[in-house]
Amino acid sequence: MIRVQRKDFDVGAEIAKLGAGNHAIGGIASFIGTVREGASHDGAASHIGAITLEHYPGMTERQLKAIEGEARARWTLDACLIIHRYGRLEPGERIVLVVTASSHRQAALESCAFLIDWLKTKAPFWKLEDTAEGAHWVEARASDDQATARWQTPPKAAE
Amino acid sequence: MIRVQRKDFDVGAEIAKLGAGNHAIGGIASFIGTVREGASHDGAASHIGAITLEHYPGMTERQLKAIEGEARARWTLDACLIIHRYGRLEPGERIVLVVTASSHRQAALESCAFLIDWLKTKAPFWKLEDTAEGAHWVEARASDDQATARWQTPPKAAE
Amino acid sequence: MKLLYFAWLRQRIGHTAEEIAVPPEIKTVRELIVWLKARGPGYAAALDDLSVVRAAVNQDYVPLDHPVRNADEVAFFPPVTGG
Amino acid sequence: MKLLYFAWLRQRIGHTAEEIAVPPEIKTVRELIVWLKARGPGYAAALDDLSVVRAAVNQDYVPLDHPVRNADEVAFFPPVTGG
Repeated sequence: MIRVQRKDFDVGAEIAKLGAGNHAIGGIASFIGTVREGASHDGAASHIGAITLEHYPGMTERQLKAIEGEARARWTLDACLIIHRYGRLEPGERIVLVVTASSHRQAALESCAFLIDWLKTKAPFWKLEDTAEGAHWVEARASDDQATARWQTPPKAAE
Repeated sequence: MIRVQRKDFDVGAEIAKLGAGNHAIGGIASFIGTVREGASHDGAASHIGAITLEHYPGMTERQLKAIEGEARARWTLDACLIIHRYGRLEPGERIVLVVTASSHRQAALESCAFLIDWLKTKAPFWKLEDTAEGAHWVEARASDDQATARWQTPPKAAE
Repeated sequence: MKLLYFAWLRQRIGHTAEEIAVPPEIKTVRELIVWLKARGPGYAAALDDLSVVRAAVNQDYVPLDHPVRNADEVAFFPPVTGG
Repeated sequence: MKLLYFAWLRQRIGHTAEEIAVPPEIKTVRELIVWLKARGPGYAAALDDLSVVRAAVNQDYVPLDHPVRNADEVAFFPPVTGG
Protein backbone atom coordinates (compact mmCIF):
# COMPACT_ATOMS: atom_id res chain seq x y z
CA MET A 1 0.00 0.00 0.00
CA ILE A 2 1.35 3.43 -0.85
CA ARG A 3 0.24 6.95 0.00
CA VAL A 4 1.56 10.33 -1.13
CA GLN A 5 0.20 13.12 1.04
CA ARG A 6 0.86 16.55 2.44
CA LYS A 7 -0.37 15.84 5.96
CA ASP A 8 1.44 14.02 8.76
CA PHE A 9 0.74 10.38 9.65
CA ASP A 10 0.24 8.52 12.93
CA VAL A 11 3.04 5.94 13.13
CA GLY A 12 1.48 3.82 15.87
CA ALA A 13 -1.92 3.73 14.19
CA GLU A 14 -0.43 2.85 10.79
CA ILE A 15 1.64 0.00 12.22
CA ALA A 16 -1.29 -1.30 14.26
CA LYS A 17 -3.62 -1.23 11.22
CA LEU A 18 -1.08 -3.07 9.09
CA GLY A 19 -0.72 -6.05 11.40
CA ALA A 20 -4.23 -6.16 12.81
CA GLY A 21 -5.72 -9.64 12.92
CA ASN A 22 -2.95 -11.34 10.92
CA HIS A 23 -1.42 -13.89 13.29
CA ALA A 24 0.92 -15.21 10.60
CA ILE A 25 3.06 -12.10 11.16
CA GLY A 26 6.11 -12.64 13.34
CA GLY A 27 7.94 -9.37 12.75
CA ILE A 28 7.16 -5.81 11.73
CA ALA A 29 10.00 -3.53 10.66
CA SER A 30 9.57 0.17 10.16
CA PHE A 31 11.58 3.21 9.22
CA ILE A 32 10.68 6.85 9.72
CA GLY A 33 12.66 9.52 7.91
CA THR A 34 12.60 12.93 9.56
CA VAL A 35 13.81 16.44 8.68
CA ARG A 36 17.25 16.76 10.21
CA GLU A 37 18.63 20.08 11.42
CA GLY A 38 22.32 20.87 11.31
CA ALA A 39 24.78 20.09 8.53
CA SER A 40 22.99 20.12 5.20
CA HIS A 41 22.60 16.98 3.13
CA ASP A 42 25.39 18.13 0.86
CA GLY A 43 27.78 18.30 3.79
CA ALA A 44 27.89 22.10 3.76
CA ALA A 45 28.33 23.81 7.10
CA SER A 46 25.18 25.89 6.78
CA HIS A 47 22.19 25.10 8.93
CA ILE A 48 18.97 23.69 7.58
CA GLY A 49 15.67 25.25 8.43
CA ALA A 50 12.63 23.76 6.78
CA ILE A 51 12.68 21.67 3.62
CA THR A 52 10.15 21.72 0.81
CA LEU A 53 9.50 18.47 -0.99
CA GLU A 54 8.39 18.76 -4.59
CA HIS A 55 7.02 15.70 -6.37
CA TYR A 56 5.56 14.56 -9.69
CA PRO A 57 1.89 13.76 -9.03
CA GLY A 58 0.94 10.60 -10.86
CA MET A 59 4.48 9.41 -11.52
CA THR A 60 5.26 9.44 -7.80
CA GLU A 61 2.40 7.07 -7.01
CA ARG A 62 3.29 4.92 -10.02
CA GLN A 63 6.95 4.60 -8.99
CA LEU A 64 6.09 3.94 -5.34
CA LYS A 65 3.79 1.11 -6.43
CA ALA A 66 6.60 -0.29 -8.59
CA ILE A 67 9.03 -0.12 -5.65
CA GLU A 68 6.52 -1.87 -3.38
CA GLY A 69 5.99 -4.51 -6.09
CA GLU A 70 9.74 -5.11 -6.27
CA ALA A 71 9.94 -5.66 -2.50
CA ARG A 72 6.99 -8.06 -2.59
CA ALA A 73 8.65 -9.98 -5.44
CA ARG A 74 11.89 -10.33 -3.47
CA TRP A 75 10.51 -11.16 -0.02
CA THR A 76 7.42 -12.92 1.28
CA LEU A 77 5.58 -10.09 2.98
CA ASP A 78 2.26 -10.15 4.81
CA ALA A 79 1.94 -6.39 4.54
CA CYS A 80 3.84 -3.40 3.18
CA LEU A 81 3.18 0.32 3.57
CA ILE A 82 4.94 3.37 2.16
CA ILE A 83 3.77 6.86 3.08
CA HIS A 84 5.72 9.79 1.64
CA ARG A 85 4.86 13.40 2.34
CA TYR A 86 5.38 16.46 0.15
CA GLY A 87 5.26 20.21 0.77
CA ARG A 88 7.02 22.30 3.41
CA LEU A 89 8.31 20.39 6.45
CA GLU A 90 9.99 21.85 9.53
CA PRO A 91 12.99 20.26 11.33
CA GLY A 92 11.87 17.20 13.31
CA GLU A 93 8.84 16.59 11.11
CA ARG A 94 8.27 13.15 9.57
CA ILE A 95 8.96 12.82 5.82
CA VAL A 96 8.49 9.16 5.07
CA LEU A 97 7.24 5.96 6.70
CA VAL A 98 8.04 2.45 5.52
CA VAL A 99 6.52 -0.56 7.29
CA THR A 100 6.95 -4.20 6.31
CA ALA A 101 5.50 -7.26 8.03
CA SER A 102 6.44 -10.88 7.51
CA SER A 103 6.35 -14.21 9.26
CA HIS A 104 10.15 -14.01 9.46
CA ARG A 105 12.10 -11.13 10.94
CA GLN A 106 14.87 -11.10 8.33
CA ALA A 107 12.36 -10.65 5.51
CA ALA A 108 10.77 -7.72 7.35
CA LEU A 109 14.09 -6.07 8.23
CA GLU A 110 15.71 -6.55 4.83
CA SER A 111 12.71 -5.41 2.79
CA CYS A 112 12.34 -2.31 4.97
CA ALA A 113 15.99 -1.37 4.36
CA PHE A 114 15.56 -2.13 0.66
CA LEU A 115 12.49 0.09 0.36
CA ILE A 116 14.08 3.10 2.02
CA ASP A 117 17.22 2.75 -0.16
CA TRP A 118 15.12 2.52 -3.31
CA LEU A 119 12.90 5.43 -2.31
CA LYS A 120 16.02 7.59 -2.04
CA THR A 121 17.04 6.97 -5.63
CA LYS A 122 13.86 5.95 -7.47
CA ALA A 123 10.96 7.98 -6.04
CA PRO A 124 10.39 11.27 -7.91
CA PHE A 125 10.77 13.75 -5.04
CA TRP A 126 13.11 16.74 -4.86
CA LYS A 127 14.18 18.48 -1.66
CA LEU A 128 14.62 22.24 -1.50
CA GLU A 129 16.30 23.16 1.78
CA ASP A 130 16.50 26.44 3.62
CA THR A 131 20.05 27.32 4.63
CA ALA A 132 21.71 30.37 6.09
CA GLU A 133 22.69 31.25 2.49
CA GLY A 134 19.15 30.85 1.13
CA ALA A 135 17.13 28.02 -0.36
CA HIS A 136 18.98 25.43 -2.41
CA TRP A 137 18.13 22.14 -4.08
CA VAL A 138 19.62 19.11 -2.39
CA GLU A 139 21.92 17.22 -4.73
CA ALA A 140 21.66 13.46 -5.11
CA ARG A 141 24.39 11.70 -3.18
CA ALA A 142 26.72 9.03 -4.53
CA SER A 143 26.30 7.15 -1.23
CA ASP A 144 22.58 6.80 -1.93
CA ASP A 145 23.31 5.33 -5.35
CA GLN A 146 25.72 2.89 -3.71
CA ALA A 147 23.11 1.93 -1.11
CA THR A 148 20.68 1.17 -3.92
CA ALA A 149 23.33 -0.68 -5.94
CA ARG A 150 23.85 -3.26 -3.19
CA TRP A 151 20.32 -4.52 -3.89
CA GLN A 152 21.02 -5.08 -7.60
CA THR A 153 22.51 -8.49 -6.89
CA PRO A 154 19.84 -11.05 -5.96
CA PRO A 155 19.31 -11.10 -2.19
CA LYS A 156 20.61 -13.95 -0.06
CA ALA A 157 18.06 -16.54 1.03
CA ALA A 158 15.59 -14.18 2.66
CA GLU A 159 15.02 -16.11 5.84
CA MET B 1 17.13 2.47 27.42
CA ILE B 2 15.84 -0.99 28.23
CA ARG B 3 12.66 -2.29 29.85
CA VAL B 4 11.60 -5.79 30.83
CA GLN B 5 7.91 -5.94 31.59
CA ARG B 6 4.84 -8.12 31.59
CA LYS B 7 2.47 -5.51 30.16
CA ASP B 8 2.08 -4.43 26.54
CA PHE B 9 3.62 -1.24 25.16
CA ASP B 10 2.36 1.55 22.88
CA VAL B 11 4.58 1.51 19.79
CA GLY B 12 3.60 4.96 18.51
CA ALA B 13 4.04 6.59 21.92
CA GLU B 14 7.42 4.93 22.50
CA ILE B 15 8.75 5.99 19.09
CA ALA B 16 7.41 9.52 19.53
CA LYS B 17 8.99 9.85 23.00
CA LEU B 18 12.35 8.62 21.72
CA GLY B 19 12.69 11.21 18.99
CA ALA B 20 10.89 14.09 20.66
CA GLY B 21 12.71 17.40 20.35
CA ASN B 22 15.91 15.98 18.88
CA HIS B 23 16.26 17.56 15.45
CA ALA B 24 19.63 15.90 14.83
CA ILE B 25 17.72 12.66 14.14
CA GLY B 26 17.25 11.86 10.46
CA GLY B 27 16.00 8.28 10.72
CA ILE B 28 14.22 6.06 13.21
CA ALA B 29 14.21 2.32 12.65
CA SER B 30 12.05 -0.05 14.64
CA PHE B 31 11.24 -3.72 14.89
CA ILE B 32 8.29 -5.34 16.62
CA GLY B 33 8.34 -9.07 17.24
CA THR B 34 4.91 -10.67 17.61
CA VAL B 35 3.57 -14.09 18.58
CA ARG B 36 3.09 -15.96 15.34
CA GLU B 37 0.42 -18.59 14.89
CA GLY B 38 0.88 -21.55 12.58
CA ALA B 39 3.95 -23.71 12.17
CA SER B 40 5.91 -23.81 15.41
CA HIS B 41 9.35 -22.26 15.71
CA ASP B 42 10.88 -25.72 15.48
CA GLY B 43 9.27 -26.25 12.09
CA ALA B 44 6.85 -28.87 13.45
CA ALA B 45 3.44 -29.00 11.82
CA SER B 46 1.57 -28.45 15.07
CA HIS B 47 -0.17 -25.15 15.65
CA ILE B 48 0.92 -22.65 18.25
CA GLY B 49 -1.51 -21.22 20.68
CA ALA B 50 -0.12 -18.89 23.29
CA ILE B 51 3.51 -18.73 24.31
CA THR B 52 4.89 -18.15 27.80
CA LEU B 53 8.15 -16.27 28.10
CA GLU B 54 10.27 -17.09 31.12
CA HIS B 55 13.20 -14.84 31.98
CA TYR B 56 15.97 -14.41 34.56
CA PRO B 57 15.13 -11.25 36.51
CA GLY B 58 18.29 -9.24 37.09
CA MET B 59 20.38 -10.99 34.47
CA THR B 60 17.89 -10.12 31.74
CA GLU B 61 18.17 -6.39 32.44
CA ARG B 62 21.95 -6.71 32.76
CA GLN B 63 22.30 -8.46 29.40
CA LEU B 64 19.89 -6.10 27.63
CA LYS B 65 21.96 -3.14 28.86
CA ALA B 66 25.11 -4.86 27.58
CA ILE B 67 23.49 -5.44 24.17
CA GLU B 68 22.38 -1.80 24.00
CA GLY B 69 25.91 -0.74 24.96
CA GLU B 70 27.34 -2.85 22.15
CA ALA B 71 25.04 -1.20 19.59
CA ARG B 72 25.95 2.27 20.87
CA ALA B 73 29.64 1.39 20.62
CA ARG B 74 29.26 0.25 17.00
CA TRP B 75 26.98 2.99 15.66
CA THR B 76 26.44 6.66 16.47
CA LEU B 77 22.92 6.63 17.85
CA ASP B 78 20.83 9.50 19.14
CA ALA B 79 18.50 7.13 20.95
CA CYS B 80 18.00 3.42 21.50
CA LEU B 81 15.13 1.55 23.15
CA ILE B 82 14.60 -2.15 23.85
CA ILE B 83 11.36 -3.35 25.47
CA HIS B 84 10.98 -7.09 26.02
CA ARG B 85 7.92 -8.66 27.57
CA TYR B 86 7.63 -11.84 29.64
CA GLY B 87 4.71 -14.01 30.77
CA ARG B 88 1.89 -15.53 28.76
CA LEU B 89 1.26 -13.97 25.33
CA GLU B 90 -1.50 -14.85 22.87
CA PRO B 91 -1.02 -15.07 19.07
CA GLY B 92 -0.73 -11.60 17.55
CA GLU B 93 0.52 -10.04 20.80
CA ARG B 94 3.71 -7.98 20.80
CA ILE B 95 6.80 -9.62 22.38
CA VAL B 96 9.60 -7.17 21.77
CA LEU B 97 10.20 -3.65 20.51
CA VAL B 98 13.53 -2.30 19.30
CA VAL B 99 13.85 1.34 18.23
CA THR B 100 17.03 3.10 17.13
CA ALA B 101 17.43 6.71 16.02
CA SER B 102 20.38 8.29 14.29
CA SER B 103 21.28 11.21 12.08
CA HIS B 104 21.94 8.66 9.31
CA ARG B 105 19.47 6.06 8.12
CA GLN B 106 22.01 3.25 7.67
CA ALA B 107 23.12 3.53 11.29
CA ALA B 108 19.50 3.32 12.46
CA LEU B 109 18.61 0.41 10.17
CA GLU B 110 21.76 -1.61 10.82
CA SER B 111 21.75 -1.17 14.60
CA CYS B 112 18.07 -2.16 14.76
CA ALA B 113 18.79 -5.39 12.84
CA PHE B 114 21.85 -5.99 15.02
CA LEU B 115 19.86 -5.57 18.24
CA ILE B 116 17.11 -7.97 17.26
CA ASP B 117 19.66 -10.59 16.16
CA TRP B 118 21.58 -10.26 19.42
CA LEU B 119 18.41 -10.37 21.52
CA LYS B 120 17.57 -13.72 19.94
CA THR B 121 20.81 -15.33 21.07
CA LYS B 122 22.01 -13.29 24.06
CA ALA B 123 18.96 -12.21 26.07
CA PRO B 124 18.01 -14.71 28.81
CA PHE B 125 14.44 -15.52 27.78
CA TRP B 126 12.94 -18.93 27.12
CA LYS B 127 9.77 -19.58 25.13
CA LEU B 128 7.30 -22.28 26.13
CA GLU B 129 4.76 -22.73 23.36
CA ASP B 130 1.35 -24.34 23.38
CA THR B 131 0.91 -26.83 20.57
CA ALA B 132 -1.73 -29.37 19.65
CA GLU B 133 0.49 -31.95 21.39
CA GLY B 134 0.89 -29.92 24.58
CA ALA B 135 3.33 -27.30 25.84
CA HIS B 136 6.94 -27.56 24.73
CA TRP B 137 10.07 -25.47 25.07
CA VAL B 138 11.19 -23.80 21.87
CA GLU B 139 14.67 -24.93 20.86
CA ALA B 140 17.33 -22.44 19.87
CA ARG B 141 17.76 -22.32 16.10
CA ALA B 142 21.04 -22.58 14.22
CA SER B 143 19.79 -19.81 11.89
CA ASP B 144 19.60 -17.43 14.86
CA ASP B 145 23.20 -18.22 15.78
CA GLN B 146 24.20 -17.57 12.16
CA ALA B 147 22.32 -14.26 12.16
CA THR B 148 24.24 -13.23 15.27
CA ALA B 149 27.53 -14.47 13.86
CA ARG B 150 27.38 -12.08 10.91
CA TRP B 151 27.85 -9.21 13.39
CA GLN B 152 31.04 -10.72 14.83
CA THR B 153 33.10 -9.17 12.06
CA PRO B 154 33.48 -5.41 12.45
CA PRO B 155 30.64 -3.62 10.64
CA LYS B 156 31.25 -1.81 7.37
CA ALA B 157 31.47 1.96 7.57
CA ALA B 158 28.21 2.61 9.35
CA GLU B 159 27.00 5.52 7.28
CA MET C 1 3.03 16.75 -26.23
CA LYS C 2 2.61 17.39 -22.51
CA LEU C 3 5.88 18.64 -21.04
CA LEU C 4 6.62 18.80 -17.31
CA TYR C 5 9.59 20.27 -15.43
CA PHE C 6 10.55 19.82 -11.77
CA ALA C 7 12.88 21.28 -9.12
CA TRP C 8 15.59 23.61 -10.49
CA LEU C 9 14.76 22.72 -14.10
CA ARG C 10 11.28 24.08 -13.47
CA GLN C 11 12.75 27.22 -11.89
CA ARG C 12 15.09 27.89 -14.83
CA ILE C 13 12.39 27.23 -17.43
CA GLY C 14 9.90 29.30 -15.48
CA HIS C 15 6.86 27.05 -15.46
CA THR C 16 6.04 23.48 -14.48
CA ALA C 17 3.87 22.29 -17.41
CA GLU C 18 3.06 23.12 -20.99
CA GLU C 19 1.39 21.59 -24.04
CA ILE C 20 3.49 21.92 -27.19
CA ALA C 21 3.03 20.55 -30.69
CA VAL C 22 6.47 19.11 -31.38
CA PRO C 23 7.64 18.76 -35.02
CA PRO C 24 7.33 15.19 -36.30
CA GLU C 25 11.08 14.96 -37.02
CA ILE C 26 11.72 14.88 -33.23
CA LYS C 27 11.97 11.16 -32.57
CA THR C 28 13.89 10.79 -29.26
CA VAL C 29 14.20 12.47 -25.88
CA ARG C 30 17.64 13.73 -26.88
CA GLU C 31 16.28 15.34 -30.05
CA LEU C 32 13.50 16.88 -27.98
CA ILE C 33 16.07 18.39 -25.62
CA VAL C 34 18.02 19.96 -28.52
CA TRP C 35 14.79 21.38 -29.92
CA LEU C 36 13.67 22.74 -26.51
CA LYS C 37 17.04 24.43 -25.85
CA ALA C 38 16.48 26.56 -28.97
CA ARG C 39 13.22 27.90 -27.49
CA GLY C 40 14.94 30.33 -25.14
CA PRO C 41 17.68 30.98 -22.57
CA GLY C 42 15.65 29.42 -19.69
CA TYR C 43 15.41 26.11 -21.55
CA ALA C 44 19.05 26.33 -22.57
CA ALA C 45 20.14 26.89 -18.95
CA ALA C 46 17.90 24.12 -17.59
CA LEU C 47 18.99 21.52 -20.16
CA ASP C 48 22.64 22.54 -20.46
CA ASP C 49 24.30 19.79 -18.38
CA LEU C 50 22.76 16.46 -19.35
CA SER C 51 24.71 14.63 -16.64
CA VAL C 52 22.22 16.07 -14.11
CA VAL C 53 19.09 15.88 -16.24
CA ARG C 54 16.76 12.89 -15.95
CA ALA C 55 13.78 12.18 -18.19
CA ALA C 56 10.51 10.30 -17.88
CA VAL C 57 8.12 9.37 -20.69
CA ASN C 58 4.59 8.57 -19.61
CA GLN C 59 5.77 8.53 -15.97
CA ASP C 60 8.54 5.96 -16.42
CA TYR C 61 12.25 6.79 -16.25
CA VAL C 62 13.83 6.52 -19.70
CA PRO C 63 17.31 6.93 -21.21
CA LEU C 64 17.87 9.87 -23.57
CA ASP C 65 17.62 7.73 -26.71
CA HIS C 66 14.07 6.71 -25.79
CA PRO C 67 11.45 7.48 -28.51
CA VAL C 68 8.92 10.28 -28.00
CA ARG C 69 5.65 11.00 -29.80
CA ASN C 70 3.28 13.97 -29.62
CA ALA C 71 0.81 11.92 -27.54
CA ASP C 72 3.39 11.40 -24.78
CA GLU C 73 3.77 13.01 -21.37
CA VAL C 74 7.46 13.89 -21.11
CA ALA C 75 9.10 15.18 -17.93
CA PHE C 76 12.56 16.58 -17.17
CA PHE C 77 14.05 16.86 -13.69
CA PRO C 78 17.29 16.49 -11.72
CA PRO C 79 18.27 13.23 -9.96
CA VAL C 80 15.70 12.53 -7.25
CA THR C 81 16.34 13.28 -3.57
CA GLY C 82 13.34 11.90 -1.69
CA GLY C 83 13.18 9.40 1.16
CA MET D 1 25.80 -20.47 46.85
CA LYS D 2 22.62 -19.21 45.23
CA LEU D 3 21.53 -21.60 42.48
CA LEU D 4 18.93 -20.78 39.82
CA TYR D 5 17.35 -22.96 37.13
CA PHE D 6 15.27 -21.90 34.14
CA ALA D 7 12.98 -23.41 31.48
CA TRP D 8 13.10 -27.21 31.19
CA LEU D 9 16.07 -27.45 33.57
CA ARG D 10 13.87 -25.85 36.22
CA GLN D 11 11.04 -28.26 35.43
CA ARG D 12 13.29 -31.33 35.70
CA ILE D 13 14.94 -30.15 38.91
CA GLY D 14 11.56 -29.17 40.36
CA HIS D 15 12.29 -25.67 41.67
CA THR D 16 13.73 -22.42 40.36
CA ALA D 17 16.06 -21.32 43.18
CA GLU D 18 17.89 -22.69 46.16
CA GLU D 19 20.66 -21.77 48.59
CA ILE D 20 23.22 -24.55 49.02
CA ALA D 21 26.52 -24.66 50.89
CA VAL D 22 28.76 -26.21 48.26
CA PRO D 23 31.91 -28.13 49.42
CA PRO D 24 35.08 -26.05 49.07
CA GLU D 25 36.67 -28.60 46.69
CA ILE D 26 34.15 -27.54 44.00
CA LYS D 27 36.17 -25.00 42.02
CA THR D 28 34.49 -24.76 38.58
CA VAL D 29 31.05 -24.77 36.99
CA ARG D 30 31.78 -28.22 35.57
CA GLU D 31 32.67 -29.62 39.02
CA LEU D 32 29.51 -28.03 40.39
CA ILE D 33 27.45 -29.81 37.72
CA VAL D 34 28.99 -33.19 38.59
CA TRP D 35 28.29 -32.58 42.28
CA LEU D 36 24.67 -31.45 41.59
CA LYS D 37 23.92 -34.50 39.42
CA ALA D 38 24.63 -36.72 42.43
CA ARG D 39 21.91 -34.93 44.43
CA GLY D 40 19.04 -36.78 42.72
CA PRO D 41 17.46 -37.99 39.50
CA GLY D 42 15.92 -34.56 38.67
CA TYR D 43 19.36 -32.91 38.72
CA ALA D 44 20.85 -35.82 36.77
CA ALA D 45 18.15 -35.52 34.10
CA ALA D 46 18.42 -31.73 33.87
CA LEU D 47 22.21 -31.68 33.60
CA ASP D 48 22.67 -34.84 31.52
CA ASP D 49 23.38 -33.32 28.09
CA LEU D 50 25.85 -30.49 28.54
CA SER D 51 25.58 -29.53 24.85
CA VAL D 52 22.22 -27.91 25.70
CA VAL D 53 23.12 -26.55 29.14
CA ARG D 54 24.28 -22.96 29.51
CA ALA D 55 25.64 -21.39 32.71
CA ALA D 56 25.85 -17.90 34.17
CA VAL D 57 27.88 -16.80 37.19
CA ASN D 58 26.75 -13.57 38.79
CA GLN D 59 24.48 -12.93 35.79
CA ASP D 60 27.14 -13.22 33.12
CA TYR D 61 27.39 -16.10 30.66
CA VAL D 62 30.42 -18.27 31.43
CA PRO D 63 32.09 -21.37 29.97
CA LEU D 64 31.99 -24.59 32.05
CA ASP D 65 35.59 -24.19 33.25
CA HIS D 66 34.74 -20.85 34.88
CA PRO D 67 35.52 -20.70 38.64
CA VAL D 68 32.72 -20.72 41.23
CA ARG D 69 32.74 -19.75 44.91
CA ASN D 70 30.11 -20.10 47.62
CA ALA D 71 29.35 -16.35 47.43
CA ASP D 72 28.33 -16.62 43.75
CA GLU D 73 24.94 -16.66 42.10
CA VAL D 74 25.07 -19.52 39.60
CA ALA D 75 22.34 -20.24 37.04
CA PHE D 76 21.73 -23.11 34.64
CA PHE D 77 19.42 -22.95 31.64
CA PRO D 78 19.03 -24.07 28.01
CA PRO D 79 20.13 -21.90 25.06
CA VAL D 80 18.01 -18.74 25.09
CA THR D 81 15.04 -18.26 22.74
CA GLY D 82 13.86 -14.69 23.27
CA GLY D 83 13.41 -11.88 20.82
